[in-house]
Amino acid sequence: MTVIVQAAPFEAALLSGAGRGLPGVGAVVTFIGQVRDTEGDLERMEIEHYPGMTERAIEAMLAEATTRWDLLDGIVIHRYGTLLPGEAIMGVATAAAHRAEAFAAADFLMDYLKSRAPFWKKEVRAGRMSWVAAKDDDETALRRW
Amino acid sequence: MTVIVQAAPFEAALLSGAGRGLPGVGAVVTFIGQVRDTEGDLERMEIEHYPGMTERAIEAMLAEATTRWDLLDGIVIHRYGTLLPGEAIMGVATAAAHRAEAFAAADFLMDYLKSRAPFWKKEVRAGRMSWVAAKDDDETALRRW
Amino acid sequence: MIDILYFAWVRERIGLPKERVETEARTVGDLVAELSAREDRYAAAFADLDALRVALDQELADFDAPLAGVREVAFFPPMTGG
Amino acid sequence: MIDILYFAWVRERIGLPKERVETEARTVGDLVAELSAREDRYAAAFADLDALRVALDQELADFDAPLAGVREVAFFPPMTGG
Repeated sequence: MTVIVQAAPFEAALLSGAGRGLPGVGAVVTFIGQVRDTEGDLERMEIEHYPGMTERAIEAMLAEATTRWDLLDGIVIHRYGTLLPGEAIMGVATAAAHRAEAFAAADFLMDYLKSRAPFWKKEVRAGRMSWVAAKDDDETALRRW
Repeated sequence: MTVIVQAAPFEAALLSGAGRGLPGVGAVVTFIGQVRDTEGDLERMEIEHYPGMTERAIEAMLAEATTRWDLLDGIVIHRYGTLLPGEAIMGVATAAAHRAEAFAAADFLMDYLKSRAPFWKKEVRAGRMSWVAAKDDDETALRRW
Repeated sequence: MIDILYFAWVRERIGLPKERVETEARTVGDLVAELSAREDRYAAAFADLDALRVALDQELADFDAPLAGVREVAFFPPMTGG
Repeated sequence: MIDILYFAWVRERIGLPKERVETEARTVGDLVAELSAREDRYAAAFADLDALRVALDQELADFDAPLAGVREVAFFPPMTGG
């Protein structure tokens, strides 16, 4: 299991390497979330986090996912700092014997990262900054698990 | 949209590049299925396919997924021929504005690839060959969609 | 003339991957009956139609589908891709 | 002595990321009341507790949680990771 919290960009290859060399792995799912510019006016995104708590929170999620879905490997990478449109914000990878487990665990991790990992996003559009509001949906999503 | 059917191994980077450069992409999901050797006696897997129909069937699935989940990009790679334990058999990538769409489309494509793409797997264990039987579950899974 | 393709254990049981046949069969079912009557290996391969799938011109079809205009018929077991 | 950390707009509203305070507050709620009484910027930041979350020693907690033994309290809006 690997947790990486960094300002620098990351390589997608880091995620697809999940479970490499483990003979029981039949399925590897990766997810990458990236900065969208739907309105065409997004200059950048600034992500703040809570060093220390971030790593602890993500490690706890990964441990929970590992137990619930028998993960053979799991990776979470999340960036902070300044990100430009098109850049990858974060990534998750899960490796399991079967597809259903790998998919469910990745989905679970994403739901938890959205509203239980201490990151806060701010968008800068046309020079104006605004904090991204949490969605009620994000909280509702946790009840699935 | 990209469909690749080949005997040669493929790079995971091919999948994670889905949707690259498209400003509307917020989520990229990839799935890689690989040869498992649970019993420790699998020598190799031999995959047969129906050239022509394979590509048509996969293109139809991708077109369906694209419409249903507003995919911005989709990639399916499937190998045939001889594969050794640990080798990647196939991969799927989906790129969409949001996470839920990318996950659902990848899941859908996997379900359809399992029982609607003309591939047949044969396992060679201790020198003995046997065709992998389709699971009733695979057929049931299609009813989800 | 129609091309008939066999895959996986159907191919192995019949002993060839492809053949071209002259047939008057109106449906897939008729064609199966015609082939089964030919030789034991065909009868063995087609013994349990529930264990078989058929594609007409590379599209999945039913065993009661008509063969009019069809150029390529393929018989195979349930697919195991993914 | 307790360390108090502020993040995102809570940090911006209060105007600092971290401070160390001497407090007798028994619960998070007591601490919030104490800080809010200090200055308007605190009162403004803590005006709507539904819009806030609190972590005690880096674990999410409730506003009625006791502070006994806690070394680090953090206040922030709902998280927007992922």
